[in-house]
Amino acid sequence: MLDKNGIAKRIAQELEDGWYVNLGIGIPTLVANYIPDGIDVTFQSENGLLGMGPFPTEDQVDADLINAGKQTITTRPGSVFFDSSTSFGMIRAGKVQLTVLGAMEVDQNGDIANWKIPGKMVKGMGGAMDLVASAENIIVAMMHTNKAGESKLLEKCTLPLTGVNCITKVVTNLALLEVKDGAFVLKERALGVTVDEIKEATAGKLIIEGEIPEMKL
Amino acid sequence: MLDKNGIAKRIAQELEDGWYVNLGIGIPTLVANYIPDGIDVTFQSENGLLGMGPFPTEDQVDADLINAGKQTITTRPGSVFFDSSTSFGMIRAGKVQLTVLGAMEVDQNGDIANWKIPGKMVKGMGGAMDLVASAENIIVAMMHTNKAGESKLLEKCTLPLTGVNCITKVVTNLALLEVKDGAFVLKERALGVTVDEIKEATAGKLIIEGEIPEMKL
Amino acid sequence: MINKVVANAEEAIEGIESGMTLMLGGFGLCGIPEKCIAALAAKPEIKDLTCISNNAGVDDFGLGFLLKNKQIKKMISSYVGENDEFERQMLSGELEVELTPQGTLAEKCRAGGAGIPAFFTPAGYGTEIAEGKEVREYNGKKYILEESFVSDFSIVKAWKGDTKGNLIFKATARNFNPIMAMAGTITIAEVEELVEAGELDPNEIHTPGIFVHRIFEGKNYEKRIEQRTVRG
Amino acid sequence: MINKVVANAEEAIEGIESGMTLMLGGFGLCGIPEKCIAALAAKPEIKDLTCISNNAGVDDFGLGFLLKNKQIKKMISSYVGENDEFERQMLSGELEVELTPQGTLAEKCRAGGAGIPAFFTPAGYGTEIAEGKEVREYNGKKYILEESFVSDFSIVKAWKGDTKGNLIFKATARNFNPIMAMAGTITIAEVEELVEAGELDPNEIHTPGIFVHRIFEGKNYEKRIEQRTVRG
Repeated sequence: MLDKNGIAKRIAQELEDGWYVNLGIGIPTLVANYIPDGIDVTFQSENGLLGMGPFPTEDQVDADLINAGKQTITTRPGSVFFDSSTSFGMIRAGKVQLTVLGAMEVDQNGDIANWKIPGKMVKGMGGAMDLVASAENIIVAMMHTNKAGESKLLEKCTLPLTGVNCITKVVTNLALLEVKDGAFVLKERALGVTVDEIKEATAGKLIIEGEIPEMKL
Repeated sequence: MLDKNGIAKRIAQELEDGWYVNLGIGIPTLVANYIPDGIDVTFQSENGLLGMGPFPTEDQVDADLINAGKQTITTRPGSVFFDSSTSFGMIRAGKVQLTVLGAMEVDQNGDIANWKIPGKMVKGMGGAMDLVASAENIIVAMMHTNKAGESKLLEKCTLPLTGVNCITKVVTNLALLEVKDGAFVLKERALGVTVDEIKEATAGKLIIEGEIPEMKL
Repeated sequence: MINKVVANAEEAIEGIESGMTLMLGGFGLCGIPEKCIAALAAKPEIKDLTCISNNAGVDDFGLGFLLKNKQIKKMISSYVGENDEFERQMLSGELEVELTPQGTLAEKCRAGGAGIPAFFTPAGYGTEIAEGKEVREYNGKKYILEESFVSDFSIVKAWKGDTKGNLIFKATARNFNPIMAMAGTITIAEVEELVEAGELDPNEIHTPGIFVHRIFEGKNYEKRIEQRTVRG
Repeated sequence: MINKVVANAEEAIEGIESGMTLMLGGFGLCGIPEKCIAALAAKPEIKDLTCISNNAGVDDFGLGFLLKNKQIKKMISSYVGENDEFERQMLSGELEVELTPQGTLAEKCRAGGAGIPAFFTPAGYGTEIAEGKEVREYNGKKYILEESFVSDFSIVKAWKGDTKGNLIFKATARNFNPIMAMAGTITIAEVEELVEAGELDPNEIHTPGIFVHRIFEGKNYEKRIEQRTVRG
């Protein structure tokens, strides 16, 4: 079973040299801590920055330099600032190679729900709807089940959708799955997790072909 | 009767302090030479400049600094460069207060034709269609008649249109006319030109109300 | 000669009336026009405002001041957390909220400021955002038709500006400011440093002065940080 | 590690094939990618190109080289004068020409590069440009629906660039370059000065490097002037 850092670490293995990547708030943010050696990845922050660096030291803090989570940050050499329409221009045009997002639910058709729970205070979708409607490569990082122990990998999302047919992969505390042809295809098990446990925790259609290897972190 | 400089001079009297102005190629360009004292006008060049100045001296010539007529130019203090989409953004959004254009024909509905003669080599509309479709205040600067002596102020344009219902004023070698409610309204006569001469040279509906004053240049 | 320079925020906001639509730049509290917001809060008789702003401030800063005064009738935003008074007014029905995907919000401002009344975007297709909107397919992908925004007043904050209204923004404080500046019937810019025309490099200006109608230098910017995050 | 820097124009244009759609920056001869155009002209086997460019060069410079070689099947431009060979090929039917209002051309590139497949614009309403296009009224004004452009390769010219592909343009040589850079499936940038990542101020960059896939420094730019106009 993986913790949040483990999920981030596994997703980081998907990164390829030269990619531009947008990381959502929560677990996705942690991915930046595990970039494999020898590859160069540029992080996009949709509030108007390419080339996001780590958090600042006390004396580097600049109120005019924040990420999409409104946290103070720094830049890396070769970074660039731009306005919000240019930022979402590059997102919509598919220039960002990978988007990593959290989710409340995903389903076997690649639909995702992560912005609204009816009856609860709705804070808004921020840039999530633009990101999921635009990116060709979207990985969801989340726990396999919710606090009540119910599966978050469904046949059909029950919550209001953020986007449709858009999720390509899901990495949870239990497994790595691809979303393909109306099903979750199990690709890897987390350390010490059995296929039966994953079956148990997955409500949507699950495809298990051959031996499922354990993740290497 | 006015020459080209006279037409430009009369149009320059229409300028108001603080206006942004786009001048087309030909007679309109001359308007920049007659800005009334005490007012500040900023010229927009649709290839990406606000704050166009006069032609350069030999040693100021810069291949990277041209106007929409592809002539080398200079800038004034407070000028700014931008890309072509921003340039036409400000034009379409109506931020340019006055556009001055040449024309082959205009008609009493405010339609204008100035880009194409069937059967002749067509060079293109450049930015003219965007300008006439966008500006709220468009003055046409042209000769009242063509080389064959035929009126260029028509009931209906015969040449392919550049834009419809868009011309607000016409200044010719003979007169200043407003285009209003489907007619040319005669406002001023050029020096030494009679109302009858203007009537004679105007094919479209012409409205003459009261005494028509002579232009003051 | 026409002078775009005004003395202060009070003078800059003259003409803003109840019922108007305002655009306000900023992302979270970064790059917000804090002087003009304070000046508006000092005139609680200006009410029923529709505010287009990516966020709605916090309880005791930014648009939170206007919310506390109940000067805002409707917010058009992409994300509105971090504000208890906002939540209270929204749940009680006092405040109307129109949530818009962030990229669509940005494009609606940019399009409005570029004379484009409507455009197709993929964001929100298949979701409740698309309800009642026209759907069209291009190259096998579905898009929805969105209409653009213009404001009665756009209020932006820049780092440097000149007397012609040209603006330069700093770092991520740029965000929505340039595109909202484009979309204002009247655009007000407050800047940290106001210089004479000619002192800014024409190649380095982010917002051409043609989009800016009033400008002033604000003093003592607080620039509050919402999530001060540092490493050890 | 991935390296966007290529040695020269020959290397930069690798992969451009007959039948492709290219965008080429520049206004007249100002800001055109003269090195890449020369490299393309040196490969006359690349034919049937569709070129999106505001203008079509002159007889002996810029796109005129490709026209002379009959490498261009179709031009999409707003203004195509100043070129005898162009006129000859167009009148004889060898060359197809699609004339587009300049602002619409610019917006089609910008929209394509921003993932917006179509938009409404007033330019050309009531003219032959609007024939067959959808008309819609917004706020009492008529607009036509235009579809955006993307290219197989966009070729742009900048003043300065860095190894990450970030670009800065000079004066009015900016023109169509930044928006065409956005709309390229592959975008090639030739620059007068190439520096290391980190040497350009991130606040002063016009084109973010994400839009640029290949970059090189060109030597000895001719920068021909079309209308050298001086005052006494």
